[in-house]
Amino acid sequence: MNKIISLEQAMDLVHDGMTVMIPGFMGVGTPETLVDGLVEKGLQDLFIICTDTARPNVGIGKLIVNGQVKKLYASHIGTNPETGRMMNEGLIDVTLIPQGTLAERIRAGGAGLGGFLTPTGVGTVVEEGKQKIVVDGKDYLLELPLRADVALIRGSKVDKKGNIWYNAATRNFNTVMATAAKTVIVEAQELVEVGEIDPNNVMTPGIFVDYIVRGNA
Amino acid sequence: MNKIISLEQAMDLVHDGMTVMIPGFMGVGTPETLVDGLVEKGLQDLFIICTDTARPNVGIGKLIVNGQVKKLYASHIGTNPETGRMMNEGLIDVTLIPQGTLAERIRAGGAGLGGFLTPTGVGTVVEEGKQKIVVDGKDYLLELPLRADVALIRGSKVDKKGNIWYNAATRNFNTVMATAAKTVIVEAQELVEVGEIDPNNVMTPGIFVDYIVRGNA
Amino acid sequence: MMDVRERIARRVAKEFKDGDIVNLGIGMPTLVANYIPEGVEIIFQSENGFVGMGPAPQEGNEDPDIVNAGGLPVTVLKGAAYFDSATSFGIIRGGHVDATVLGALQVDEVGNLANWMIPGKLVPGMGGAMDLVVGAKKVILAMEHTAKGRPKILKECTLPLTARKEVNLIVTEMGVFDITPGGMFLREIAPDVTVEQIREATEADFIVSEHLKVMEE
Amino acid sequence: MMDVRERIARRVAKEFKDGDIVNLGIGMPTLVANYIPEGVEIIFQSENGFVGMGPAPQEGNEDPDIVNAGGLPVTVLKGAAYFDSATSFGIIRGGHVDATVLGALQVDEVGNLANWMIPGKLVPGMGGAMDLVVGAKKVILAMEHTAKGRPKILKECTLPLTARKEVNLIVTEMGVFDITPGGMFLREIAPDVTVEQIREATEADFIVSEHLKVMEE
Repeated sequence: MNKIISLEQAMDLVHDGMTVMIPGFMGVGTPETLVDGLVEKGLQDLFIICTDTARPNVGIGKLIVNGQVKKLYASHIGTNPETGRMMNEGLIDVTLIPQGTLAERIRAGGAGLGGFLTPTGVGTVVEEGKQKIVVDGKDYLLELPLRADVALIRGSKVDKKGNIWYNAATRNFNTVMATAAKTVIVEAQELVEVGEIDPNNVMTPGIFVDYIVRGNA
Repeated sequence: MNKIISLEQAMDLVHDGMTVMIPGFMGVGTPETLVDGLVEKGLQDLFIICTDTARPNVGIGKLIVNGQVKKLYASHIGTNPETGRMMNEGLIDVTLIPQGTLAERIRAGGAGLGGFLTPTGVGTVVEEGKQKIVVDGKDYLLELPLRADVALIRGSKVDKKGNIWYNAATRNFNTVMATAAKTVIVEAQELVEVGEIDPNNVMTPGIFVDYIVRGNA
Repeated sequence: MMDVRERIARRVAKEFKDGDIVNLGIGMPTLVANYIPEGVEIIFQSENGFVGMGPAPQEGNEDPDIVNAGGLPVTVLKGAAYFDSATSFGIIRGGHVDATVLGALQVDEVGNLANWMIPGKLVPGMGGAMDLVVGAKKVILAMEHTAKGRPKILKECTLPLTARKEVNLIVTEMGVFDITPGGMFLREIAPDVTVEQIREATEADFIVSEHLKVMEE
Repeated sequence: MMDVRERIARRVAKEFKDGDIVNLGIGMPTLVANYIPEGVEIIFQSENGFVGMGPAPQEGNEDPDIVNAGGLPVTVLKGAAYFDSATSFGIIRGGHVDATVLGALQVDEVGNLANWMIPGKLVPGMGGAMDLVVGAKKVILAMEHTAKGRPKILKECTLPLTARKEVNLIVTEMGVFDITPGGMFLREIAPDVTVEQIREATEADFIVSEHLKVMEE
């Protein structure tokens, strides 16, 4: 089972209108090569799930500026003024989600859970339209799972079976997103032989990974 | 902040009637030194949360045989005939919980969630007394978080700040239990200096660990 | 005629396709690993915390930290990955396991399964079975057709259920049955039995497939 | 008189005790790290995925994989640990962070906080703030007392809330307030102001503590 494909082959798997999860915190941990592939292909009407839209010339920011994003779930858009401008002009449909809730909703999507109860957002606009459930006298919001058509992942070290090790703060949303999409494509910063990553230290088991693309970084 | 204490000091922290989480799968990953401490101290009326009761002379099995357990949450008791016998004679109050639900309830307890929705157990005796919630036309059970007074953890490598690395299949319930108790005591199979575990490969950050006891194994 | 258990295990082993992630229950299902056809690479998941399980070690080479879900010593293959129980059951519940093979006390014609307790007699607990049956993409039962001459494939299960309507395939020494929303179909028949003999040994109503074949060995 | 921001940061830094796990928000709260008293060891959590955050690196030594929650390069100390976003917010929501320090647009006398949006003007998103305010054991606001001469400490917040009744302590350049179920108390007063001046700059009703002290510097 060869999982290694070219960037072009990877881009053949993503289509207009798809829901795409992209990890990264202000671009750190974002698969830049794959994002550049989306930009170059000029895909339209994407529904992007990410924690922030980075900066205009970084990571997911590039998709925003290029007008490829129709719908966005994110926790923070403040570092990319273009996202706010396009939201205000009605060009992007933005839903803001608390960062912890976003991570947990994606995890739930990957773990087969129907949802979870969180205290985050109770008594704020975040609770609008959500079921409130009382447990032990405390209010919680029922938050629902998220899944995507495609997740674009960025591994610091990836072996040829797709086992991934993430360096430092690049892990962020990579691990949960790798579990929650129909097709998972990982950009390997460093591609290594099977066995080079200690099975104890694998952070995303290769069973979650469908395809591997060599990164440029 | 010195976290290293003796077994005797550790046992001073556990009292009759407490709720104690003990990890391990058929004894693998169970802190045997700490369990032996509980046996030796002869604590009574313990409420033990674990996935199985191992065998009569192994791990949690020793507490069962010694008559120290009043209440038990577990997913499997079949490998220790004493547990079943004492349950049938009304000596231990046993609640059986699907293994995945048990892991997730403990995780929820440690992660500040009020509960989660799982499809596991729908249409079985497991659903008795639980709220059923329909999401997208599918039935789920609302399962509630679990927390304990004390968690007894077993680390393969532990540094002096309490950062833990687990070897092979010993990880099982250790990671979630280390997040879900008021007092967390880890038995270090190997005690190492701070910095010897790569920060990337720490599996339980030291912030979760209150005390470290040297293991005999 | 070959041993009944071997015949069942051999036939189940033919259900997988290259690259499948498979969880084998304890007992007869474990034997399936011995009969995987050449050229088919299966990744075995062990719910106590890893993928990439290999065969039992040679005597004297057992690693106490590596056991399978039955608590027996095993090995891991190159490219394996370890994880904790919350992740393991996220993999299972989240539909990332292609097939699970389990034994049964009873199964009925709509795919209800009972395999975890006999009230008043045997209460080992469900362990991970409820999560596996609900979460795996395909649920395969590897079971003897009758118990002490009495049918185990029933019109309706009488023992407490493991899960409702989740069984997809039943393999016994007499034949192979598909369970579909349209009913239960006899798809293959062992070379040494007749449909009439199967009807006698089966309480459930089943439809003989138009494409009935001789059971592969 | 020292710089207003320095005064606030210095005072906040005195709130911690040895071993505390602290999350600092972006902006003024970040300055607090510079004034931790000697002999007090604080473990800083960065919600994008680690504990054990150190100071900014020397120019030229930046590691692109290590940034703080503001996206700026930082270092990690010996004994640090990295994790993913689901774990990070498990730590936050689960009450494992002793204190979080944040800025505020508005706060009111029952401890409601608004710090994430100004409708029609500024909608950066809540990022991790909602989880932090709900989850941290102690919520400390580090804020200037007024904005363009207008009170920010109100009878009731008018902007969309970040969380309800979660703020415990407010530190401004004029004084220190405790928010308790019994009301809001002025606990310390800056050496260069009077209670009367604070009343004028504060819309909220507050009680002057019987033990009013001069604000530490």
